[in-house]
Amino acid sequence: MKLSLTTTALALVLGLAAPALADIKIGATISETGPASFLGDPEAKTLKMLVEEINAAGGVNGEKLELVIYDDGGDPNKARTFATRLVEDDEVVAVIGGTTTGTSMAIIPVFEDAEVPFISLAGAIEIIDPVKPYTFKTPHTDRMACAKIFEDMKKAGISNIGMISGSDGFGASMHKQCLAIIGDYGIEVLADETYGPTDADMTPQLTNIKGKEGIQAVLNPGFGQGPAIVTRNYAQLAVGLPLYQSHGVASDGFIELAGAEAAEGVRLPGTALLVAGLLPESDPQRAVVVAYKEAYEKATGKPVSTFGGYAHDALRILVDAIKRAGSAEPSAIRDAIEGTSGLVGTTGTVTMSAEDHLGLDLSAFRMLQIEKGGWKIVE
Amino acid sequence: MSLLQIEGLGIDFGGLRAVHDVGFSLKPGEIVSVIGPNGAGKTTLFNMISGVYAPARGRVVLDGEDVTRIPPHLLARRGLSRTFQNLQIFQSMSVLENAVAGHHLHERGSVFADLFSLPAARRRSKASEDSARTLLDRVGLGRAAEQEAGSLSYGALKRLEIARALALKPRVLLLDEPAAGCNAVETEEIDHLIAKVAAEGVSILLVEHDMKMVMRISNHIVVLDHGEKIAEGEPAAISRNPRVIEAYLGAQATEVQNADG
Amino acid sequence: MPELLQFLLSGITVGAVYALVALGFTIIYNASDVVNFAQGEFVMLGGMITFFAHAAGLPLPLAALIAIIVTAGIGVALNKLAIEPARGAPVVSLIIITIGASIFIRGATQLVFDKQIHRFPAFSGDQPILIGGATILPQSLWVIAGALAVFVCLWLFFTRTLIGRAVLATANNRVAAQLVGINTNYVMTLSFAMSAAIGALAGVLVTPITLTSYDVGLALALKGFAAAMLGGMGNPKGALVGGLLLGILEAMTAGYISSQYKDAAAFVVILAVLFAMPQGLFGRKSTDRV
Amino acid sequence: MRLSSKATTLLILAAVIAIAPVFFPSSYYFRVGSLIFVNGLAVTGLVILIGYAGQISLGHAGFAGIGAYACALAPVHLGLHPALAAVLGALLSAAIAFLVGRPILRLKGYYLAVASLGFGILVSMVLSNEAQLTGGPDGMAVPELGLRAVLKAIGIDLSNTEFWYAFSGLVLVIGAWLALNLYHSPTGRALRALHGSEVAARTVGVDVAHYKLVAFVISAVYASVSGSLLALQNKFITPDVAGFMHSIEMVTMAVLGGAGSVLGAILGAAILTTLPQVLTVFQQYEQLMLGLVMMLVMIFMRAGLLPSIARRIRGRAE
Repeated sequence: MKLSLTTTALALVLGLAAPALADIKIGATISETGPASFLGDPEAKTLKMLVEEINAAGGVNGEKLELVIYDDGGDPNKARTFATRLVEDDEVVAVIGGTTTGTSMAIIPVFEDAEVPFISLAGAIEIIDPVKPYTFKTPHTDRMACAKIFEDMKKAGISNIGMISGSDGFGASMHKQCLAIIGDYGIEVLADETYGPTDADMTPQLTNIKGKEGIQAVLNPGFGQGPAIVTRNYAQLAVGLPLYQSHGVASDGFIELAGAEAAEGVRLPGTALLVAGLLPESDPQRAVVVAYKEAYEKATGKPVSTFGGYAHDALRILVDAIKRAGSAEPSAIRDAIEGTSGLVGTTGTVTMSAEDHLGLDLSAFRMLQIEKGGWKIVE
Repeated sequence: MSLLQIEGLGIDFGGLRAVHDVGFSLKPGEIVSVIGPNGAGKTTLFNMISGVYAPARGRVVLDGEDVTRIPPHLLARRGLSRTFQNLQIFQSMSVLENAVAGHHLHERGSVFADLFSLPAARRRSKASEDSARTLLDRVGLGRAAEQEAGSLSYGALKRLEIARALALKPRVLLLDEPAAGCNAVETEEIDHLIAKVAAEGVSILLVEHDMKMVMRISNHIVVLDHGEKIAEGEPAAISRNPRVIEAYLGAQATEVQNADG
Repeated sequence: MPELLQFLLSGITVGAVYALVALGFTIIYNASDVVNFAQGEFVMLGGMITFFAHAAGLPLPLAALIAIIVTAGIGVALNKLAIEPARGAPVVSLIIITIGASIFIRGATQLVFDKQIHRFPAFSGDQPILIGGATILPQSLWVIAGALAVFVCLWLFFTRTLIGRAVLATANNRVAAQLVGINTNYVMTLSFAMSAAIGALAGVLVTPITLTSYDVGLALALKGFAAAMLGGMGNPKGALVGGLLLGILEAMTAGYISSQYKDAAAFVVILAVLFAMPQGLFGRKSTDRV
Repeated sequence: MRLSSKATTLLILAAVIAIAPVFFPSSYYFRVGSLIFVNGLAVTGLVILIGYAGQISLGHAGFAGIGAYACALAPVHLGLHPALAAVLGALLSAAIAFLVGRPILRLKGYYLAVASLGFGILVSMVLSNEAQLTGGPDGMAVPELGLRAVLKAIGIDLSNTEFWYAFSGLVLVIGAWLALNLYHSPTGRALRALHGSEVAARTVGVDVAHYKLVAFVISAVYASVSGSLLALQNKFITPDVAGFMHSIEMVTMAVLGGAGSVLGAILGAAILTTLPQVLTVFQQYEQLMLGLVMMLVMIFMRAGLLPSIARRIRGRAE
């Protein structure tokens, strides 16, 4: 009984994974469901949409792209299995994915061992620092988001802040990164609070922050519904200090969830994608972000988010590398990715090197402020 | 010298006196029966003596030692064992395993030996299995040893419980309606079995509805009604006692109110 | 002192959310001894269906009504298709069946609707109400009132109505209940419909505060379950007190001790209470019958 | 027949583990296989707790978490070899299970469920909150076990996935052997007796509280070793390993396959581990189908897949 069941299962897996030979096969393991689905869902949709688009336009180097995409549900163990599957069974030439830092860190060894290039979509700096030969990533590091925020605070003369961070991977990671560099800006954290990813009310934590003498601003690293509730509670308590959110909530959905009134005046570091329409004609990113935004919103009927943009950039980098390499050999692709130069994506202009597998600088971030339910660039 | 002594035992359920001030004693090898109408508190009395319920009042003395409110597994070590009115068979085990399980106190040992199936553990298992087979033969279930316990008839299960209780090699054995659901032949077999066990020096406390059987094998009878002892004595005297007769005749009218004991 | 009051108000708000979920558990448990782990999905459905009906242009009250009716229907279907055929199964099987149902409902919701987070407007605006230096949102009052109303209705239902007593009788002894002429199948169906409706109502009330998405059910179910066990499963009073207690405990821990360990504090207290009172605060005492 | 059932089970298990690789088209299948064995080990522990002793735990992933993080932390902070770290984790799990088990196991049914659930949540909360030590929700790296290099030195050269397939398969067979020994031993009989009727078990002298605790501690060690294997194999670990969903997953595997039988529970682990891999083509419907499978099996095959099927086959034969 056991044997026949297992073989049936194997046959199923085998039959469905039969490779089509002439195509360039790329893989992805994304958290389409689970606690990070808020990030993973737009990423998966973007990849599927862009691959279709590229194939409709004739493919890459005359060959069609084939995308093998798995949903790891945000579980690092599952991600590891899918990574092994992509490399060993599907025999893809490159992989995009790892929606969260946890899943990315869990699968990096698989790609390094198999010598297959991997572009992560997660934030933590550990992914590319120290540099690993086959591992790249597209989003700014959390550390850069912190730096952007602290720069803005410093400009406004803020030196004492309160922090309220989500206890999920995103919030905890950014919290750690921010604390690591905060000293460089002469800023001090006087109150350091957290909340759970499914909490319904953060007024106790905010009350403590409000009650602390000397705090001039509040920073909230987090994603999902948490920051929206924080923002609403912030307004409810009339804290009255500047509120900084992270790039984790950089989407129109956030304003809707928090309510335009409560979100008024909130600042956060975002990518050009959010303010596509506000960019000057001369901005090099304008054409790219407007095109992606229009295509995505047409294809899915949902507003774009920063996270979909990460996937967009990863695929663009990969396709660009395959074109330049003129080959779909994993090692050739790896070398070409490392040689990426001046590629304009939604997060900024990417120029990689042997020492830098991210290729972005702080200028890629734009400090945004919410005004009357919309975004404004403050610079 | 009495082996088991019950003194002024009582318990209340939700303010109702279920059993009140019941006392009597058992000598080694003696068969004492507790009788009374449904709801008289017989099973409750058993549950208190065997440590399943903690009595509110009174004492249970086993071989000169106060064992009131001592949990059942410690009473088992002191040589007290019982069967149940509503069968408490280990359903997912075989008949043999049920009887072997009764040897727990003799076969228990180091968990490590059991995990690694060391010779010591196998020896212990083997010894209790041999003994269990003898006991099953004794209660007439020798041939059913490998069957699933759940597949036996009601009467056979009653005998299996007796075999399991005997496996402890008890000094005092409490039997709660051992002949219920048995046909005449089976009842007679149980009858003989009880007499033989008693003859080996085990004291037996019996709850039974089959009056013929009670009168035949008891040395001594205790009568309960509404949770209180109304009479006590030799079988012949009890059968003539007017209070007992009245309790039994009146029982039909009151039975409905006292749905359970 | 305003801090204490603020913590208290926060605790009561969150506690009322837990209490509403916990109350939903009690009816099904009373009728069938089943703890329905899909209860959180009813809350989620209440919020999601209301949002999408509202977004489609229906007025909020109508959207909420539709959500409650549809969810009640799903509750009935759950009973007919999954719980009734499994009657008599052991506790662990029932846990897995209802968790299976909750995964199923979540999977279906994500297909029918989407994976985004949603919110619809609060019933009476977002202007905070000031109480002695602390603030509370009008929607919190709606949630608290909802929890109290459901509690009172349930209490009246179980003590004053024939059908409510029939539910309790069914829980006590199914065969006896059948013998005295209670249609136990009908009682079960009704219990699931009511539990689902209460869950959906909870979803409608809390969504403006907690927001909703296809996967909020599990967390709500866990907290509601914990609250119900803290109070003593099956007792509406236990659900209400357990929920409020849990919420206040979390808020006080977050306020005075550590926001990191507020959930931990809640579970430590639950464990401590269960060790001292194995049936929860107001649970029925049970005696082994042999 | 009854006595040889232990040998039969072990033989079937060992044969499947040894022969299956012949049919593997790529080394990815070794990875899935080793995951089945790791899950199967934890689930075998639950067979002792749920199947033998009839107690529920919705928090056993907590012990898997302890075993996993022991392998990540002890080599770094105590300088222990990863293998010794796994042993330390198992001892620690046993000690914690012993302390926590006594009060928890006094509870019954749903109350036991919520208390064990609370315990599991506490463990995962500590693992994700103590970020300085554990790396927080993003997880931390785990050192190499090093056994593969030793094998290579003596001439057995296995790839990483092959090694973990063989190694966790071996551990699973040993785990199954111990569990089967226990089944037919005095301790196993005491556990099954208290499962069948607690009051009857007491009256034959079984110290019910003690034996429940024995089952709890043993199953905790199984879960801990399973967590250690997972951590050493993945060389990276996050608090998810201790999460509520992992606890539920473990119980579901055991009960789905048949909590009363070691082979059944391992079959359950095999099905639930491969299911997400098979369902990748119906990605959108994965949750839908998983929920459906859980409900259908529990409704129509209450004893679990393997025992129900075995009964049906036996019924036809007679």
